[in-house]
Amino acid sequence: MSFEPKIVGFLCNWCSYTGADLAGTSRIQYPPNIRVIRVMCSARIEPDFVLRALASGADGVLICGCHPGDCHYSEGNYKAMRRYPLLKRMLKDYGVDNDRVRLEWVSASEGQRFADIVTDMTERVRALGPLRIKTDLQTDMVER
Amino acid sequence: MARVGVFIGQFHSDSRIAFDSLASYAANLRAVEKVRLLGLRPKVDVKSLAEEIRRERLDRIVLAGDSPGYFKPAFTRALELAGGDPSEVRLASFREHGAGSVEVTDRAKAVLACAVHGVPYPLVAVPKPTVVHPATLVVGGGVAGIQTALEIADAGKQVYLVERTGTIGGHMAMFDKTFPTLDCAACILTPKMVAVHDHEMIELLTNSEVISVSGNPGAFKVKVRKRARRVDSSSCVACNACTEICPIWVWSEFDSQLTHRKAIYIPFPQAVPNAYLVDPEACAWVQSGGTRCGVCVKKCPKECINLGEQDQTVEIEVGNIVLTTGYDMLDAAKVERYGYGKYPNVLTSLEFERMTNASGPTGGKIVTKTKQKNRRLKVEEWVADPKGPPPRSVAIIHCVGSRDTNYNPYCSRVCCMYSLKFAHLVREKLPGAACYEFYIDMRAFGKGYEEFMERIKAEGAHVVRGRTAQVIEADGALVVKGEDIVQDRLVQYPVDLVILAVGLVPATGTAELAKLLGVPRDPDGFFSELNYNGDPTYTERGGIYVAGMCQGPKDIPDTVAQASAVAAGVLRSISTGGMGNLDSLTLSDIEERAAKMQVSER
Amino acid sequence: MEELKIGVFICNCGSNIAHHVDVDAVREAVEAMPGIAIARSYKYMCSNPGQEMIARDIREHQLNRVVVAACSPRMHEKTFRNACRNGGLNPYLCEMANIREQCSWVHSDQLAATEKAKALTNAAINRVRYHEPLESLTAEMCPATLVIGGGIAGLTAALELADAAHQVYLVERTATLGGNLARVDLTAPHLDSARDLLTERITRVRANSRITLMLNSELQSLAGYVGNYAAIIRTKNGSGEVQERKVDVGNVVVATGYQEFDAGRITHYGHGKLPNVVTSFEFEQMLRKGRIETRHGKLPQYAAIIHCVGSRNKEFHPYCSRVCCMTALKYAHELKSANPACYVSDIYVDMHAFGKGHEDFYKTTSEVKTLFLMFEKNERPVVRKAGPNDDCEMLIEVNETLSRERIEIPADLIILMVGMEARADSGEVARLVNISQDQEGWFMESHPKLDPVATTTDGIYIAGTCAAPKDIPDTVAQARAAAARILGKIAKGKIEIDGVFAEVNEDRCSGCRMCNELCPYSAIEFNDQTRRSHVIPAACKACGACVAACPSGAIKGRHFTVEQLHAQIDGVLA
Amino acid sequence: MAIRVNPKLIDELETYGAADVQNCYHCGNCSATCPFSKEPFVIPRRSMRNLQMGLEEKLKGTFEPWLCYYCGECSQQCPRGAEPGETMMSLRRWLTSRYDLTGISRLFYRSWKAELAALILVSLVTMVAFLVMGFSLGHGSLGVYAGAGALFPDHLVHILDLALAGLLAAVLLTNAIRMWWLTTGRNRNLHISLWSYVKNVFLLPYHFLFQARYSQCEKKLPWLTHLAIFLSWVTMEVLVILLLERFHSPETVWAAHVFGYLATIGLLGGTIYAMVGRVRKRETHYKHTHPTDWMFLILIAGAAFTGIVQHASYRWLGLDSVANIAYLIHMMFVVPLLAVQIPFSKLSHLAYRPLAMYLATVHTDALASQQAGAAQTEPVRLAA
Repeated sequence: MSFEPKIVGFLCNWCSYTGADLAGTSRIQYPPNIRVIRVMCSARIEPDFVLRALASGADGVLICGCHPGDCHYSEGNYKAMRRYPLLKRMLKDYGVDNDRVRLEWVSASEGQRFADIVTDMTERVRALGPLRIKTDLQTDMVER
Repeated sequence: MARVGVFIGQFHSDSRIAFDSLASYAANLRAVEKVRLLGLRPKVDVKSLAEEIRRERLDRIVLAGDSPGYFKPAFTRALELAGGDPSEVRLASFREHGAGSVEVTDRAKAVLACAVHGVPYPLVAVPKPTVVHPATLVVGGGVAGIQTALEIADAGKQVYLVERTGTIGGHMAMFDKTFPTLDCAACILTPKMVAVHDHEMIELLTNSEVISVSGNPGAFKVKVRKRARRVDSSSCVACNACTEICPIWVWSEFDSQLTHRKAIYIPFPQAVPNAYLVDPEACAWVQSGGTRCGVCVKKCPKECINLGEQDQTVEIEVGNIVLTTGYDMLDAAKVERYGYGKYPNVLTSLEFERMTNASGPTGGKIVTKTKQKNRRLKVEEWVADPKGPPPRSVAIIHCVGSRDTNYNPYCSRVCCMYSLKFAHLVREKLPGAACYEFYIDMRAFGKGYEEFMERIKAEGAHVVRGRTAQVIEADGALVVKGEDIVQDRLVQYPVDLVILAVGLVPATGTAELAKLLGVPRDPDGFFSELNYNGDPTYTERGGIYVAGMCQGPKDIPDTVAQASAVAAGVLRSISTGGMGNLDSLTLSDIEERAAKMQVSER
Repeated sequence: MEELKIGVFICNCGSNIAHHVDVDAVREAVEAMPGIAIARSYKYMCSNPGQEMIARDIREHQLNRVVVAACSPRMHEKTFRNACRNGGLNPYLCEMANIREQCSWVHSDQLAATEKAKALTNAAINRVRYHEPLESLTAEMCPATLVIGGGIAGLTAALELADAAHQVYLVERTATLGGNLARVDLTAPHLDSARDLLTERITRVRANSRITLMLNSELQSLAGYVGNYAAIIRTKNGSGEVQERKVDVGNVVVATGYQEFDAGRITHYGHGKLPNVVTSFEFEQMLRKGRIETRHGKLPQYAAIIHCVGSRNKEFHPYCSRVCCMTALKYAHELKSANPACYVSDIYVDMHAFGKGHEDFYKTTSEVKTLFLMFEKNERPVVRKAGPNDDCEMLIEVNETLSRERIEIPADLIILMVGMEARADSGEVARLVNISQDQEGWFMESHPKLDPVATTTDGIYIAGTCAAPKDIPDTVAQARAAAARILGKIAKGKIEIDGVFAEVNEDRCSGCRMCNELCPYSAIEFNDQTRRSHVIPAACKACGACVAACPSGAIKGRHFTVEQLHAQIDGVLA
Repeated sequence: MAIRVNPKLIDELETYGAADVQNCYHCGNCSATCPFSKEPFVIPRRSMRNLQMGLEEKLKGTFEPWLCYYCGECSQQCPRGAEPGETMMSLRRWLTSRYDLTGISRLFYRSWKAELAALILVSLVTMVAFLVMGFSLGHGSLGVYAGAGALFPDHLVHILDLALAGLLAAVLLTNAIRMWWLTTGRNRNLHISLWSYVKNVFLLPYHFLFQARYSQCEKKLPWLTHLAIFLSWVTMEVLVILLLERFHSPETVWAAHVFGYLATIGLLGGTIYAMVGRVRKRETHYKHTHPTDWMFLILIAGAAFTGIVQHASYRWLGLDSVANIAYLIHMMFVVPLLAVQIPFSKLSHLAYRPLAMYLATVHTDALASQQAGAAQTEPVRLAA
């Protein structure tokens, strides 16, 4: 049986989560590997959540927010946009492949786009195989 | 003062308007120089008309009649040719303002007077505001009644919701999925039903009917007959003990006669109030005056069954009455050529809705009816058995009894979309089955409807333009015969199941209720709104509103919008006084106001 | 931490969930977990018996946490929070797992869908362990309302509210009221006067003291939250200079209407090139002026009406614009009335005569001998100039479906039934009032059936054609529906706000003030004495940006705390 | 190549009786219900569509209206009251006027006053001709009915009958040939073998005599009344035109008279039944009556009645002069009936109906063989 990656998706409530729901009402099928966690805004996602997910067994993390300018809180997605490159550079040092963590903008009416992103990301992470460096990530976690 | 010419013409041959008395009334209005009767569908010669206007030096033309709009372009052109201002052609439409018959000639005169003064009739025809009792009566517990009741109650005003059957929810509760988003009807409706049940400002009167209304707008006294439920709904927890023991089987109305229910029954598990009730016509105890059966009384663990309970009459005082009585389906057997009633596997759309419903008689499985011996009633009957054979091919026929001068001349507006939904359900639940859909015009006009239609066609349903002429039985299978207009050939498809999208008619009892309340109805039997464009949810009778299907066929989003719109009128009338009856205004009132009224057009 | 008693309720949602997710397997998997007091499944959790089951279980099993695995929280989170409240449990101790829109509806493989449902439910259980009881806030509800758009929808909503003795600010961008309806002469199907309808509404609006009318004005900005919005309106007065005015309102009704499809975009209709090809609005002009003739004054002997210009096709707009069919039938009658000798052809795709009295109107149009020609929606007709020996100005060539012939229709005057599309600037309006748009640019309602006039943002309502194409009666009904919701809220006087705002933990805060500028709603103020930052509950919109950014982790995002999210991450990967 | 739409045709057809065809919104109900509607001739919707759109060439090219025997099933079921049955009836009248090259038929259908005037004119001319022939040429006297010195000697009348019959046959034949040319001859896409023409020739007499197709209708009574009128008319024609002398000679055996009596009863009974039906307007096919239908019925009834009066007064009562006058009036009914009705009006259907059935079979064979040959034929395109 081929490797089934586990992908954690952080979706903002107003745009991407609604888009994912729209994919549901339109019955657009996409791979079940993604498991969604709802936050109020993409600005709420701390880099630490991504590390936590990767440490707890996720093979990939997808962060979704509203298209720039559409954010329900007007500038939340800009903050996520600023934190993301720093996170990606740090992850490279831990040997986490570039395709494993992605930031995408999905609006409330883009059900099809959400499904395509999930399908594409699942294929890429499946190609990369399981993430083996879970253990050392655990110890470096800053306990709060 | 403008010199006015009044031309009175008639478009519909069946309108009974007192034209000559109107002509004489118009003649002695001060500003009117010329009055001419044009008769039925006159062929107006624009040149001679322009000549007449120039000769009479007319500045303003008033076109009066049942639907004067049909003649307006010709008169506008004539006035323009005569050098006048083309915007000075005014309409006095009697049909639009409910003055289409002899009995209301005074109102026709009022409408004419307003047009002569260049003032819209609704602007002046505003009855004196009346003090309005804060309570509201909502007649009909479907989605429209529920929505209106919640909107009014949420604003802190008392609502009495009267529902004729044992539960609220109406027809929408019977559906499984709703177009175009295919989300489940229960997920939308049941939470609202719970909200009605828990709401302290809503008094729910199920199994009840309005029997008399007196008083005037803003202060109605309504008598409501609460038919005995014979089960105490506050203590009953719907544990089903009584229904198992009850020996009487009758066809279940809620399941559109697909299965049976007992004499003591609950329409559907999620009913509100969530309690059982006794069907007096079926119950042996009630019919025999208490001498036979009554086994359920002992069986009930909480002793909430009292078969001897008598009907009560309750009198309530309300300021406004909202009519949300919904619809019924035309008797499909009337359209004999489709064989409903003759062939068991010809179903109406409501029966198919129940069949596809997950909590319905077949648990959502689409099956053909099979002949089975009913042990209880010792008779052979056709039953939709969940384990029965699924159909290999299904035909859905649109416009059964709709858009047809022999039955309902009007379009029932929702059948195209729910038929597409059926085609989707058939393709989804029976992947191998072929599905044929016969339509005349595919009316997918709402938000997301066209895209929904394209999706269904892409899923492989054969959508045939051309209404089926007849359904006949040939060697065991039903055969639908029709003409495929687009392919320009006759078609005959053997099918195992035929679904008739039967036309909609006003709910039974609408006629009596209309007479009771004095609310006029249109030729098709639906309640007439005060004004087609301006006030679709008001009626001529002050303090009486209409919403949803009872005013004309419409889908759920439009029904919910109308239901909320009614709540606006009710809440406003409670806070600042409501509208009296339109005919409480005298002709002279209107004439004075029209003369003095300053209008602004931009 | 008190002893956890979690109740898990899994919904079948009829067959919507049960069709692909094995609900019993999920229930059994959940039952064995620590802290689970009761795990049940039922056909419709959101129904009366479903909600009563939750309330009864809370009382009987003294549950202190509830997880409902059913549809999306955006649909019924409020419903299940109420159920918990009825059972005596703080509503914020309830968490939903979305195993319908994001599981059973999108994964057809039953095994995978069930596994995912278990994971999502497990995540919700993990998360709910860390939930804390919260109290929602109440805020005053300002009775004034801002109505954007002076068309029939805006006028009706404004009147409905003003007649109920509430202040209304009616903002209209142009100098006149009436919107698109002001350009129409008669309405279908009864050919009543559109002008009388507008005159009545405009006269009543101008005469109503409670309506502050602001013409040549636009909404500049909108701040605050439901019940407490501060709107800045910019007005250009006669001499061109601009004034700004701040108004305080409780709710906003967006009624900005639509714009007509530019017929020039379909080249082979020749609009703009051939003189006698006019759009429906241009024809309305001709009707009002009484000059129903070709450009060089000839009475048209042949007239043709083409439907679905810009609507119902892949290139331009896939949706149906809903009102043009009946308008076309109206034009057929008006052409015949102005010039009885005129032969009218009506070239359509499907005749959408669905409303009250529409089918009769369609029949009377047939009776006056209008020739109805049908074409396939993606094979549009082509218009070209007629030859010298033709007795007409133009010829329309099309594959006619009802006779399967390629025909050529004579026409001296062609009327294009242009469809409706979202206004070009609807994007700005959406951003200003914080509502979302669908692919075609129409404003999105929160739910077409549950709530057709409300939007995802509390206190912002949409009415009329700005949400989707619709005719006058439906527009008026929606305008009044929006007014009804607002009247309902005003009557209650107070508004309940979710208690999920952020909170600064004083002893961890280092006073770095980083969060102060970060907050888009400046809801965090700095206390100079205690050198600590402090969140203003009413102003905080709970976006959580500050919580994530605080270097010392001193800000707690209530209901979205770090512990809750960490637990949810672990749960979803278990 | 696009065909030009002509919205004016529908106005013209209104004078032929198609008053409601514009109400049809093409639901296909009528074509599916019609018992005779079978591929490749799907009636009545296709013809109605061509009429609505004014495709005159295509309409002239179809003989589908002749395949409809007006059982009225479609008109009853039509949801829009577009009267498909009556439209097909009007199309038959229109086609009759199209097949007639002289244009007289078109004149008659468009204004019934013209046809009435023509009828009266012809009957007056006949009267004058007979009187002149009778008195001056033949020196007959009013008192003598048969034999020598008869006002209207048999042999003269016989010659006149034969001449008239020959002339009418010629006119009818040219119209029939034109009908063949319009529907089949000019259609290059259709290759009909000579053999299939010959093979099916038997259909002409078969349908002419028994109206076989009419009998397939569900309700048999309309077919039977039509058959009664038709057979009586044929027998009368045979007796009067072919066997005139023998029929009129005194010693003709009573058997001939029995036929005569039966034919008269058939004619009188049938026409009266039809006229009563058209007055009461209960059956759908009697709901709409075009003036030409009235004239047609009145002429036949008149001819039959005066025939009996002439026969009775001569045979039974022996009043020769009354017989002569009755005979004259009889001729004033019969000659216009034949001279006007056959070539230019309703009676010409006696030729077109059987020809239509014949052509239908020939077309079907040709299409079937063509279909079998070619993979998929393009829909039938007519030459411009």
